[in-house]
Amino acid sequence: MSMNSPLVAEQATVNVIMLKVLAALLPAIAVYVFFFGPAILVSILLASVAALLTEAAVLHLRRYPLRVYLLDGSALVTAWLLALSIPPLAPWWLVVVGTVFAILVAKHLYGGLGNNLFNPAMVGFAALMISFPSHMTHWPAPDMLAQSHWSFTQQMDFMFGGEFPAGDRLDAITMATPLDTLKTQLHLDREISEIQSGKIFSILSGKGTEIIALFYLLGGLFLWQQRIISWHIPASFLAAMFGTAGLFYLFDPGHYASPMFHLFAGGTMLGAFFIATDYVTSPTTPMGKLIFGAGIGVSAYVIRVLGGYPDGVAFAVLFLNSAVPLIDAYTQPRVFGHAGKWFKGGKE
Amino acid sequence: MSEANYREIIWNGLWKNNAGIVALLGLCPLLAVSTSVVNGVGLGIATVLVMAFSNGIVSLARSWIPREIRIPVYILIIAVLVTIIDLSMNAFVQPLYLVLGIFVPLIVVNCNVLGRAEAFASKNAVFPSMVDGFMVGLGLTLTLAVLGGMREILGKGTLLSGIDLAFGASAKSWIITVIPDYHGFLLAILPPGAFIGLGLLIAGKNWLDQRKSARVEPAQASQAATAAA
Amino acid sequence: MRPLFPFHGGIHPAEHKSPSTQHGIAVAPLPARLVVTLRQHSGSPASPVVAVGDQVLKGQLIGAAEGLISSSVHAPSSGRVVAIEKQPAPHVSGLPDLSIVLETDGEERWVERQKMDFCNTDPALLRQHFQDMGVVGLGGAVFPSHVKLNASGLDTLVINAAECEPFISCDDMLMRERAAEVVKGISIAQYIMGAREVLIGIEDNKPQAIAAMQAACEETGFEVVAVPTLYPSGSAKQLIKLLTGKEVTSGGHPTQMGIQCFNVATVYTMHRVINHGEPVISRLVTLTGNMDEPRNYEVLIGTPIGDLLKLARPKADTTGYLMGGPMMGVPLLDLSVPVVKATNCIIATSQALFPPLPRAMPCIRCARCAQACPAELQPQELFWFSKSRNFEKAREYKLFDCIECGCCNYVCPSHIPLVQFYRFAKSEMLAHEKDRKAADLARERHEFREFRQEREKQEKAARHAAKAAEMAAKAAETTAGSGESVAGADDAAAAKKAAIQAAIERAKAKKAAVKPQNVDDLPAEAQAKIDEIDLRRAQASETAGQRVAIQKSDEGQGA
Amino acid sequence: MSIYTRHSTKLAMVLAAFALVGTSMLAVTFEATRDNIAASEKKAKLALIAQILPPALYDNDIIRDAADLPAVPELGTAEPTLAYRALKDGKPVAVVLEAIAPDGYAGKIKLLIAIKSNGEISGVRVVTHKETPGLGDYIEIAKSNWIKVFDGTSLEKYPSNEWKVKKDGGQFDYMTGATITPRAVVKAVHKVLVWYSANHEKLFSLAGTGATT
Amino acid sequence: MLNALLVMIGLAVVLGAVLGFASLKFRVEGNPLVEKVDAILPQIQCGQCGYPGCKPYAEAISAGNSAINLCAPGGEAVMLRLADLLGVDPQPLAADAALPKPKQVALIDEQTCIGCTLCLQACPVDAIAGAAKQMHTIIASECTGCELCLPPCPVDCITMETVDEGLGGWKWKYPVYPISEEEKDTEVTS
Repeated sequence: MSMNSPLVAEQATVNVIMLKVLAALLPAIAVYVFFFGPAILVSILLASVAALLTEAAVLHLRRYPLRVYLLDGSALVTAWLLALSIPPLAPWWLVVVGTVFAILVAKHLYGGLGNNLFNPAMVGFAALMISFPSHMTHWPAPDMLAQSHWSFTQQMDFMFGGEFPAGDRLDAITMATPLDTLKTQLHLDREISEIQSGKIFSILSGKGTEIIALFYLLGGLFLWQQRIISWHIPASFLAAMFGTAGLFYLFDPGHYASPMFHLFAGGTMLGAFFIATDYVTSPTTPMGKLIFGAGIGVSAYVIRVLGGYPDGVAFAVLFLNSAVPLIDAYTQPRVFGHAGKWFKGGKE
Repeated sequence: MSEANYREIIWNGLWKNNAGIVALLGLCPLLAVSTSVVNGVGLGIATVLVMAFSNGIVSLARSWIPREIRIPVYILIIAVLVTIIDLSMNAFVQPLYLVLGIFVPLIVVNCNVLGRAEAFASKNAVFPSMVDGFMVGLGLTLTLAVLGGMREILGKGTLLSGIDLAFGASAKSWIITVIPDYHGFLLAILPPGAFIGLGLLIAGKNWLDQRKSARVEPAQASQAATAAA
Repeated sequence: MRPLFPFHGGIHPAEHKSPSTQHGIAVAPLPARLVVTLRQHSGSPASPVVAVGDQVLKGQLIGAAEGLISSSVHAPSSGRVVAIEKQPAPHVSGLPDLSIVLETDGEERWVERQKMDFCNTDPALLRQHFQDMGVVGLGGAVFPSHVKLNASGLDTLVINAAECEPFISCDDMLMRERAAEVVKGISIAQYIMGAREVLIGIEDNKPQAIAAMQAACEETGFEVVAVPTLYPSGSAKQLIKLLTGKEVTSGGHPTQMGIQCFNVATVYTMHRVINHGEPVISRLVTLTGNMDEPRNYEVLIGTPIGDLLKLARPKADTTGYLMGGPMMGVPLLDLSVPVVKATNCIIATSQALFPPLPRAMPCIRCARCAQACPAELQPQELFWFSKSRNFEKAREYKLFDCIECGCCNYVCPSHIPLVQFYRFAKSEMLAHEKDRKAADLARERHEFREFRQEREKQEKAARHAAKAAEMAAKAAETTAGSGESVAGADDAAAAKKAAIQAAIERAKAKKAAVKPQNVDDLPAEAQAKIDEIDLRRAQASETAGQRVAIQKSDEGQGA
Repeated sequence: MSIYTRHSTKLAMVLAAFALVGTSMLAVTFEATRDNIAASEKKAKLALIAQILPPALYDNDIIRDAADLPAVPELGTAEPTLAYRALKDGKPVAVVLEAIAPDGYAGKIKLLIAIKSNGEISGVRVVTHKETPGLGDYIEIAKSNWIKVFDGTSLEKYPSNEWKVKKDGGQFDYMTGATITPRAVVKAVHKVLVWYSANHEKLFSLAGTGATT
Repeated sequence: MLNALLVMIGLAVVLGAVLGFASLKFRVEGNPLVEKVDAILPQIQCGQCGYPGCKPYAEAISAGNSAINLCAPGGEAVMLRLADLLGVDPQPLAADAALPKPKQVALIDEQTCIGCTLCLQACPVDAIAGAAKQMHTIIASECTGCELCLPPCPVDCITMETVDEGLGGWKWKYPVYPISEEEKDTEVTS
């Protein structure tokens, strides 16, 4: 061991940070189970196992010490975020393929922990969304709205064997998400107010989903209080999305949903507090974080409203991920003892 | 030109300086067309023809081409060849022509073709130049075939799909279903799959090369040790 | 209450200061052997002015300052010089350094001490006196104080008594027990620099020192400011920011803003020098950590640390020793190294006090280091560039503004040895710089040589032509001797002559075998000659450069 | 003659020589392949039509007998298109129309629809579209047989309010999660049928263009 | 068809003429690459590469006339930087040149020196002071350690001394801390 100073340090470690992130997700997961049933727990478990196995295999190949790196918790965070982003009743292989892709391609092919340019969970999500779009749009209806109720065994039969209960069909338990509904109904020349009177909509966004979003928000505030994340990215993300949505809403409330709806619909809250704030794939400078968050907010809204997919958070995050080195380079803060703002290449 | 040199030309074209995974020139058709083996090989063969003949003609004409206008002349030669192949494909294998679509004319600006004309054909005799063009093109074709195969298996679970476009409806039975009841991993077929696949191919080649040199080095070291002893 | 201007970042490591402040300052006994390193300060080392075997008195000059950035060293006690040789030194490299070894006679006979009436002395003389008396910054950087004192009409004199590093308490004890003398030292510094305002910054975890200093400062107009306990508030730039709100410009000096900063122990030595005529031959050292009797001692410079440690009795489970604090200290690999002017604290380490750090992990870019950095750098970027040896980038991201305080290291959840990387990168860059300068010099000199040879060739050709014409004109008259009259004038001819001479010399040398010549040439004379030649070369090189430039511009127009 | 002129002239001549030879070669090839290309293009078009209208049903040169159709809002076309008229023994048996469904998920969907003279659909094919891969692209025959749901349907078979996907209470199947695309196609096909029933007389009275492309 | 032919030939004539003019008008003299190569070379001016100095070697490399592995004092580091600059494959150095030498300076034994000035003429950087029949001295700070002064000395009074830079020349080592076995491998090779 080197005796060179400094010899003292805080005992905080990477895995403590990761465990706190997981802990912050727990309340939202509990609410998720309350509204959509326990299938999500199976998804999370499946993703966790797949992530750890893939991680272990790659670590072994790269001759990393297994114990330290498996316990760092980063693979679990990726697995949980991915599982929470895909429909809970998705077939088992979908979860596994997405997780393996996330860990193998997005994380380790880029160099492993700390070196990946893109958020692994979102890369996994994007790969699934592009490859299996129909599976990725089968979202279950909240319990109170579903036409029929499947028992847990029936759900498992479906997840692992693709079998429906006799005489039932997928439509009976799934329905479009609020964002998807909004998008498809707008195609039918309906007004927002008319669409939002539909049974899936509630005060803020969708029934059930808005409560989950609220708990993501609370979990995020916990992380902020714990100094795991700074306020910059979530605040600028939400503000930018609110602002953009508000602008469109003011311009034409008949065809653009209210800004509050956008804040609580889809992946906004999960994205703002848990995904965009991923250390490795976000800028490190305060100004960079603000630009990054705002960029995601605006592009997520634009993709949502004008793009080909119902939600845009994942693609917006990936898009801005690619800009992180650039953002970091151009937002270097002033250094002690140097005059004025310092940007890259500026020779003062 | 000795035999050893031909061996070098062949080795260079097929492996050491493979156009697709080492030189990384002309990626546009490489990535866009390699969605299946048949597509990849189709464009590959067209490139082989263009490269062999363009190299041959450039070599033949090299003493008459002033340095200053060599690039326009090479491009002219390549463009003529490509257009001839484009028209012929349209006339005789139209279904394949429809699939390869705009990529055939793109061979004109494929840097590999111009690159070999400049780097090799302008300095060497006709026959070696043709061999070089042929081998570099073949190397590209191999890359396209392997990449196409990878993407096809992963994306569709089949091999040789679309072979009927080139050989008529009876060739449909040649299509191999590698994975039955496959859901289709669409990502592999779409452009990102091409980039990931190409990255894996490059990694694979580097790995093979490293393993080879790692095996050679200890052997040399032990030789030196025995010589010293 | 004076408003404070907090600096960015900073950390709160556990203090561990109380064990060593339980008892007052004790005087360490005289050791049998003293090892006085000639490199006690930053800058060039002192050169010895005594010879082996000399008897020296306590306080006698034994090493004289070499150049401006240098300082003198003195015999800490009376005795005999037994060796001038390389001895182990308390440096992180573990490399030995040139030192003077004294055998003490136990008599402590002082050299004649001269007190000074500083109020009636020219500050320039006082500064010179401080250099001769070996006054250097005792906070750790050991920068020669006379250089820092070279300013006048200062707005603010900051006295650094923050002592922010954990474990260390020597400044604390100095202020508790010798506050009045410290204040006298401050007055001297104030006088020399003409400071209008004096601020004494002390961290608020030293209430007794604050009280003692406040009492001593009454009626002096000096202000004692309690600053919040936050590492590294004892760093000069950070303390100046904290007290005055002004940032010392990167690469600049605080005096440019009318501020100067001295460590409290340094001003105390100024008092000893002026009012007692004593050079810097001792200092306070904290012995603490894993020891039975941690305490502060007044220790003679040169005392072997091994001897000193016996006083505080390290515990059996001690794993090692550290000179300085745990954040910036230097590990001691060899206990025979002596106390130097920079030695403020010796810490005995143990598993309990310094638990081994968790295994290092890859950087996850959490930027906690950036939040902790008092220099407002982006340590994660600097780490990345240093690790990949991308030194140009590291420079661009202001690596040289890093003060190596270790805050980034302290907060890093991946436990990466960040500071090590910065030290590595800095020393590589400085070495590169040195190599590059040497290469530039060599290139320049080579090019000039070629230019000179070319010129000589042309001149020779011109001369031959002229001579031929001359000879054609005056056919019979001049046959011999004319060449010499022309040649006497310029270099080229001298070179030719030298070549001829060389041939003659060679022949002589053969005859005389290898009988030495030129033995009566004195080194001093030779040196003077070399200097003269150098000067001529430099001038010639300059004119040559101009000539080349003119030539180039001519070519440019011609093309 | 300056060095510039001499040098430029030389290069210009060399380049022109190469251009002359190259262009001549191209001209020869073009002439040699012209007929073959035209034939294979016609073959391709016929093959496409054959998918939705069995060749046995007609005996005329359907490509030559195509009629120019101006832009028709009901067909969703904004440019003139061709209507291919199939005749057997000189009597109209069917017509092949180009139509555009404007409201696909990701823009316009171009369709080819064959309608027999009794108003019954012989077949529909999607020519081009930009629907999401894997989601809306099951309207392509290469991906799914879905498009064949229209075979044999007519205005008589389903009343107007049942020309919808099942989700909207109509007769047509769809894939869960992707309703916009089939909805657009069904709507477009229905509009074509309505327009055809009003205009089929006129269609056959239009002059043929004799176009081969 | 004739139109196509005429257009092509017309274009060819115009473009050919323009290129012919431009190739004469914008001909570039000199080579900025030489400066870059020269900046990498260590400027010892020892001539071990077979060229009379660093600059001539730089010119030869830039022109593609010389291998990049000839600089013995620069060793592998210089070769690798040259390979990087020129985009060519690294070439192994001769076995004896691969080992880096410690920094040396020449030292004249002033007792033996006869003042013949032969070493003055050999020194590529004018680092030897002295005149005929006078004792010569090496200006250590300017000596590059090229050893060119050794052969001409008739009395062999010049020796090479290794410079002990002591603490002044000490450098911090590259920090090694374990991340993985893989990283260790790459560290060793790089």
